[in-house]
Amino acid sequence: MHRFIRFSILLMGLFAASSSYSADAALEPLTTADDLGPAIEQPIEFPHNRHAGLRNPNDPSNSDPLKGGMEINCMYCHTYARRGSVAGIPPLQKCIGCHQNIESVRETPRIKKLFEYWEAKKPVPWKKVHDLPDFVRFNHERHIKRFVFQQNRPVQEVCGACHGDVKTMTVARRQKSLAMGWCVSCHEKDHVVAAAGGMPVGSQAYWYSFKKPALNGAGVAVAKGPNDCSSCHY
Amino acid sequence: MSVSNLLENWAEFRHTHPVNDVPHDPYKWAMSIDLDACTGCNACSVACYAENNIPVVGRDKFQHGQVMHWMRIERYWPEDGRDFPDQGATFLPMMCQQCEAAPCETVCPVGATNHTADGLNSQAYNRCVGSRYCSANCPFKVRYFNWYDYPTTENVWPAEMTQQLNPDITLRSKGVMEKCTFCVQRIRAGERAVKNEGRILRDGEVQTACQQVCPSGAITFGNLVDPESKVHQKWKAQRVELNADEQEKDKEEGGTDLRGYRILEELRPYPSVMYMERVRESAI
Amino acid sequence: MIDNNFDRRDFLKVLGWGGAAVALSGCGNTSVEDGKETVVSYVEVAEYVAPGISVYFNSTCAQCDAGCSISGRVREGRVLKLEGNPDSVINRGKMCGLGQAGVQHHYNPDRVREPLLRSGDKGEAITWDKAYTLIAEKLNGVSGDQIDFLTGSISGHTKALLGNYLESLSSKNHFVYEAVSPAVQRAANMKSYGMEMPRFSINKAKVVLSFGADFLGAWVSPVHFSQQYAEFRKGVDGKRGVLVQVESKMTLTGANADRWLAVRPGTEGILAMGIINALGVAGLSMPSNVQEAAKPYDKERVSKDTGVTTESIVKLAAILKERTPSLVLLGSAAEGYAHGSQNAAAINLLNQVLGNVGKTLEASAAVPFPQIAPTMGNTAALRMVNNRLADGQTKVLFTYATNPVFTSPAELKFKENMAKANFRVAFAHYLDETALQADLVLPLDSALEDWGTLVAEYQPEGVQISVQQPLMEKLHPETRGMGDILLALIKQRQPDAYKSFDDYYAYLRTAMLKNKSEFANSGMDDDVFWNGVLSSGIINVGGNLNKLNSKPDSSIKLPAPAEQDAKYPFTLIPSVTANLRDGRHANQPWLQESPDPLTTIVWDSWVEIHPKKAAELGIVEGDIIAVESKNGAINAQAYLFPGIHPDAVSIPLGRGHEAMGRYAKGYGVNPFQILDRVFDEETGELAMHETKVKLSKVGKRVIVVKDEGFAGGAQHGKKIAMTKSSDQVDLSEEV
Amino acid sequence: MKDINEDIAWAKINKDVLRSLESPRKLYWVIVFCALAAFSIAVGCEVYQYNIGMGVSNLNNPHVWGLYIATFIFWIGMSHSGTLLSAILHLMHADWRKPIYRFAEAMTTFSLMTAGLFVMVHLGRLWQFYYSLPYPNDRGLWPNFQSPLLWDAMAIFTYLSSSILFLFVGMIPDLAICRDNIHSGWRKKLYTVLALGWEGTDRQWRNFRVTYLTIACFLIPLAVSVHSIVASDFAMSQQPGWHVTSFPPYFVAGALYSGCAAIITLFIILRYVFKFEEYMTLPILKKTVRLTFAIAMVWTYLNAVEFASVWYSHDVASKEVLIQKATGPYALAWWGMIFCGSIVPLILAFKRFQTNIPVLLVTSLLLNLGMWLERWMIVAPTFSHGYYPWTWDHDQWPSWVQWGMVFGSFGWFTLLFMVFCKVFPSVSMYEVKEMVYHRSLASKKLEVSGAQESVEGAH
Repeated sequence: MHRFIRFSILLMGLFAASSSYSADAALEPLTTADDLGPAIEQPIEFPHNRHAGLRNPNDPSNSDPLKGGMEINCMYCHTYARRGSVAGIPPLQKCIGCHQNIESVRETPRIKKLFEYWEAKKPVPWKKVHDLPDFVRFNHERHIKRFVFQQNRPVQEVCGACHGDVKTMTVARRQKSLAMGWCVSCHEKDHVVAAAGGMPVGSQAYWYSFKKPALNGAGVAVAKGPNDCSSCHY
Repeated sequence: MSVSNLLENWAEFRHTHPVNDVPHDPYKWAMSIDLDACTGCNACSVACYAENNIPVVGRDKFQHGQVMHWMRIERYWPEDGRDFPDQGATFLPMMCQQCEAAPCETVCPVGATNHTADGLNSQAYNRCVGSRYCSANCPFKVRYFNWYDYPTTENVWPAEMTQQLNPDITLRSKGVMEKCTFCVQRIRAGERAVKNEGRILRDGEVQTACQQVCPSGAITFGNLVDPESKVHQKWKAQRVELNADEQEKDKEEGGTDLRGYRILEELRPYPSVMYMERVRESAI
Repeated sequence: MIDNNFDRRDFLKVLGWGGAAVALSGCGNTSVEDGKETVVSYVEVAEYVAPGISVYFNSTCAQCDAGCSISGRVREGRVLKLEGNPDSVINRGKMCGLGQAGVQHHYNPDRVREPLLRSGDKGEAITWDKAYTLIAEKLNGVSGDQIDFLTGSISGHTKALLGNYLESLSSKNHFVYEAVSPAVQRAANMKSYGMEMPRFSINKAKVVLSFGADFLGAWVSPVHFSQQYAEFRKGVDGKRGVLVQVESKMTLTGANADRWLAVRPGTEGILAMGIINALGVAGLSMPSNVQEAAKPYDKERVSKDTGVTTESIVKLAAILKERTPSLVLLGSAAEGYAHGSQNAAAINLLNQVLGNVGKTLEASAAVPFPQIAPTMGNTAALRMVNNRLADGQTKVLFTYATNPVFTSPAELKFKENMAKANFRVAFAHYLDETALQADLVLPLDSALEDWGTLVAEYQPEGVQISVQQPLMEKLHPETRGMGDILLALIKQRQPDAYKSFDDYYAYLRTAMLKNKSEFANSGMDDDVFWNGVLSSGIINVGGNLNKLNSKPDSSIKLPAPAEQDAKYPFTLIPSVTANLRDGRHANQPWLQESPDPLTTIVWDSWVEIHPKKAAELGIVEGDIIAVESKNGAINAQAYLFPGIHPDAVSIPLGRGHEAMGRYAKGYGVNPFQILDRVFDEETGELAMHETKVKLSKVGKRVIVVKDEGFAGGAQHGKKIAMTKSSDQVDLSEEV
Repeated sequence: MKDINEDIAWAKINKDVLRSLESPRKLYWVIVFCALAAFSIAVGCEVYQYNIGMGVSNLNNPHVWGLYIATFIFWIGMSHSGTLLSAILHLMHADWRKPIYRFAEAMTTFSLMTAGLFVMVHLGRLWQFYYSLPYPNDRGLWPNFQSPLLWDAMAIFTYLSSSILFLFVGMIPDLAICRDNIHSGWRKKLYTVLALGWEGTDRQWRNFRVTYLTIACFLIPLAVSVHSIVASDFAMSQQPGWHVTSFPPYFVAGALYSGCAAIITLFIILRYVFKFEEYMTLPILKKTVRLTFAIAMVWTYLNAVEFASVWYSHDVASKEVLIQKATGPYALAWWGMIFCGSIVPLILAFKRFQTNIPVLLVTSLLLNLGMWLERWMIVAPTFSHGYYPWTWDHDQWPSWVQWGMVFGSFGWFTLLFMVFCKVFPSVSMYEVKEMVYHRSLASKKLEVSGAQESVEGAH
């Protein structure tokens, strides 16, 4: 009799503990192991590495595609990221703007294709690589403003937090799970509010949805991201 | 989220109407509707359809009471038993009252509807399982359920009309509950914009679709905790308290010349919408 | 190599069809999905156009003639929503439901998409060139006075161009027809005030006495008046305005009145005289001739004739005398009788007696450019065209922005007469009843894809020319703007005169620039000026005021109220609802589904009967009633409505289409069909309220599809919609 | 007349009961077929509703709940009888329950399974039902622990699992008998596995009794709590006509009531179908009937209490709902409930009817109808007459889809039950033996003490 009861209590305790633990374990840290999305075929196989990749010191002229990139800022092309909810694909105009002056690669198949589109005045039908469900309202502007401008972090690091190290890829490919738990894991962390060299901000009180910044152990003002359902779902 | 985490955040997760030591800050969205100005023209209702991707259900479904109008205009006749309603009718725009202690929130099994810190009664469509308990427990019956998969229903949004849909809002599919959100998409956009400037929204920077369109300006929407805001001043002038369940108006002494009241206040849902009585001329 | 000054239309290109598709999958999918959709991307783009960011363009609402200026929300090249343009003096950033439904007119799935030529009883698609040449063929050999243009109210440069075209055809037969229009009033106003449409300052009045003018619903310029009404309620100096509505069927305005007086149909004029009489009794000084004219209308007699109690007449007179200035409005309800003009005259006389002329009723400004000034329609025009068609004087008939087959009484036999013309061209958005009768249907652009200008008849201050510009690229490549079509047609006649304009846009721009000096300082650079016009969407011109005359004319001959016809005991009141008006917008689902404010009925027609009368006849809600006049019967569901005179029944206009599209066809009935052929004696306008009908149950009962529940308009003691008497409130304390 | 004839040979008992497991008669197949047909209707309806949307059920705003919830409560109610007979009476040592508790217990399990289906069917997004369970997930979300619906889900799961356990444990000795008496085929394998190597040793008997007792004790509060929680779905809401303090006891009483009625029905059917006259005897039936009558009166009383408390309260809205129930569109159903629930049971008060099979059959069916109506009358009228007059009573008559599923659920229940009766002994053999033995002892004036051992030695 008693044994029976003790046993059942033990079982319940075990369940509570294990589920609680596993739930905790389900929370991934900010920088996660990559969770690769499918490789996606694009109309033009755009080489991110060539554009955003680091320069090759031994090759100042930067002639050889295989050796290095141009270190172009992400937001030079994805210019809407700091202005709107979507980062946006640059208008064809922009690609041509540079490439009409780069004779060296003018005859390569990709660039030929590019110019075909341009002459036909048809937008390139790029495929979405990071496509969130329609009930999720992710806003690029806020994240860029928050981490690039206000906290003065390098652009590629900030973008990379969600998009992975794009400068090493050719065609971009999803690197992170982008599942809700993954977003939350970051929103629940304390982030430094403002860093040296960062854009000065007004009254801190109103910066983070209804959670006033607090001082962390080191005496630096830190704050969490918004956590209302209706911040992202409406 | 572990049990420990759950316990930590429970209060926040279950944020209900503020007790005096924890007031809303910096926002508490509220409304004031002047029935004396409202002409019942239905412009607000149409604006709501346009802004919030509300499906037009058609004759048969309307007949079955499956209409989706988040904002409905109710028409009440004077009950004085005369032959003619010779004092006209009274029109009442009725939408989700964004109650501070919302009866719908406590009963939702999955917490799909819960209270945001800025005093909205939010509805996470993708969390909803469609138990419809919230609607069952709503005193105002202002929650609307997607009885069909309207986006794919014939003649609701023919191909051409899909282009009109507002991309800022989720299109609700079969089996989820929906309701007036105080145009949360506009509020959030506004908040984002001013966050970049490190300030809070000023009065009038965010308008709900219904307020924006109302030809007679009967609807006032704004931030109740901002003393500058119209809505704050109106509530103040009518001496309506957000956290009270009986207002000056209902008390014997004073308050007799006030017009502000909240509907079904005696049930203590603490609605965020104040109505102002329609006035009728006594001299004629 | 890239030219950055590309055509403005370029960035109105529709993008992100994916966007729509995305939206449709709603919250169905629950996981991240990659590589399924295409990203919105541009070829070239203006710096201020970015995906995910809305741009607002000002244009003009074409849903009615009030000329509200709108501001359309455009995103990824798609117009999403219409909002009011705050700078417009007409609507000051506000809108009505009808106006907002304009997007559904634009995106309507039932629009005509290419020119259709009748073959048998079907239309076959043809090219525009073919259409134009066809018109040219049909026109040559036809003399000018055999060519008729039947249009709705028209203004702006379209009107100018149309005028030129008619000239080139040496035809003078431009008939402007509106089924629902205050035409009698215009004539009466001309007589009493010296102008057709003076300015009514409701906000300045302390008392507004309206004889069936539904200025909050469908009368003249409702959005503007609604705003004035709001101010009027707040009061001039804390003293809340009083609204008294006199009519036989309660309109939306009547429902908002402090006192609603149910007057026996047709006796509005008598009541007006009665009030003048009462005012005289109360000691208001007035010209002797007026006193004379009003003498026979002592309150007992008036009360007997009109059914309004002597007490209310006295009270009304008292408050009118005490609270000045007041304003007396005259609406369609008073006009729609054989003696409509007389009613109107009497009511205007009351205004003059009260000395409102010049105070709350002020002179309106004249449009400086007659060629673009509005020509407002009336029903007399229809009558004329109909006669011409009947005697075969018309060989070629053009119809534009009007649907006479639907809106004319069956007794006029317009449909049959129309068939007598050799060639019938319809400029149409939908295949409506009239378009179906045409030989050639030319598909028009929607108001949101077309250029144009609109000048409203009612101008609250100065003259506002509202500019209409495309908010997005054409939805259907084969539609054309009315302007472009007219231009093409004119070029057929006078190729050289117009060869400088390659499209209507060019014409419009040039025309505007020609009068630049009128609008702005002439020194201004053309492009600067033009861009200014486009961005503001409106041009305000001073315009000099018309001469307001306030000489009371007391020669009024009001007939005694008509005896009840034993065979047709009821007066049929075809009511005009704010949403559907004369039915041209019936195919816009938002309007069909937004409940009628007073009955909350949707998607259908109904017969309003006073509960007392219904009880006598044993009619209950939902009974299908046959409403029969001398000219036929229509069946509709009964709705017991307290706000109607027991001698009258009312059916709303606008529904009962047999064509037009999926949202209009087969919903409700069309009261136009059974109207009696009675005309106003002076103006020859169709007397809309003179139809006498009888009711009979057909023995069927349906569930009335309406928003209102079982409890109807009752609150069962719950404090929901509360009211207060004005002596218990102090508006001055309010903010 | 005796509850049971105490000189039945134990071998005969085995024989008779085992006979019920042998190849079925035609009637059995007929019943199974009908049940199957009915259930497939329900499946059809659900498939249709799942694809088209909840709208086809004719539910609307504000009538968001309908027959699904009503029938759900009905089936939950049914389940209580089993627990009453097997657990409560077990603790009370009312040994006349012994021949009939087995199928009552089965009834409990199966009606719970049926009720569970209705919860699912009712959901707008059935495919997301798991959101309402507290399971670790990467979103880091929990269900809302404030919601009575959540308590419901948990209570029902617990109740279901434990009553299955109870049913199974109670069957072990009988399964052993089956195992020993059947020599081949899948049944042999099945029983061998399920009998858990039962030998009937003293130790096994001792543990068996402890376990059985424990589960019984555990089950009783559970049974009460389950229906109290179902009641709080309504009582915890704010709506007029639902927000009633006396709902939990009222629901529990109703549950026992409908359960007993169902037992009488099944008692009569089994008795006829399996020829259990000797075990399911009339005196036992009589006792059940009396019990039912008693509970019926309790229910009637609680009903009266509810009306009274509404009537004399100042809650106008609830009063209106009550009036509208009696006079409004639901009047027929409501008076039907009063009639079937409170008037009809009076028949059971008469001795001559207490053993009259046909009368009892009809009566018990009427009682169940009444109880089903009661549940509907709890759910529906509040919607058509809530706090907000504007929304009163749009058209809300359930569509054929709803009716189809309600109808089908009976098929599903019958199906499960019939299968059970053929696979497992629906009368508890070892307990009947006990009963017979005790009775004989009692009549032979022997002291019970010695008897105990010999009983345990029985196998």
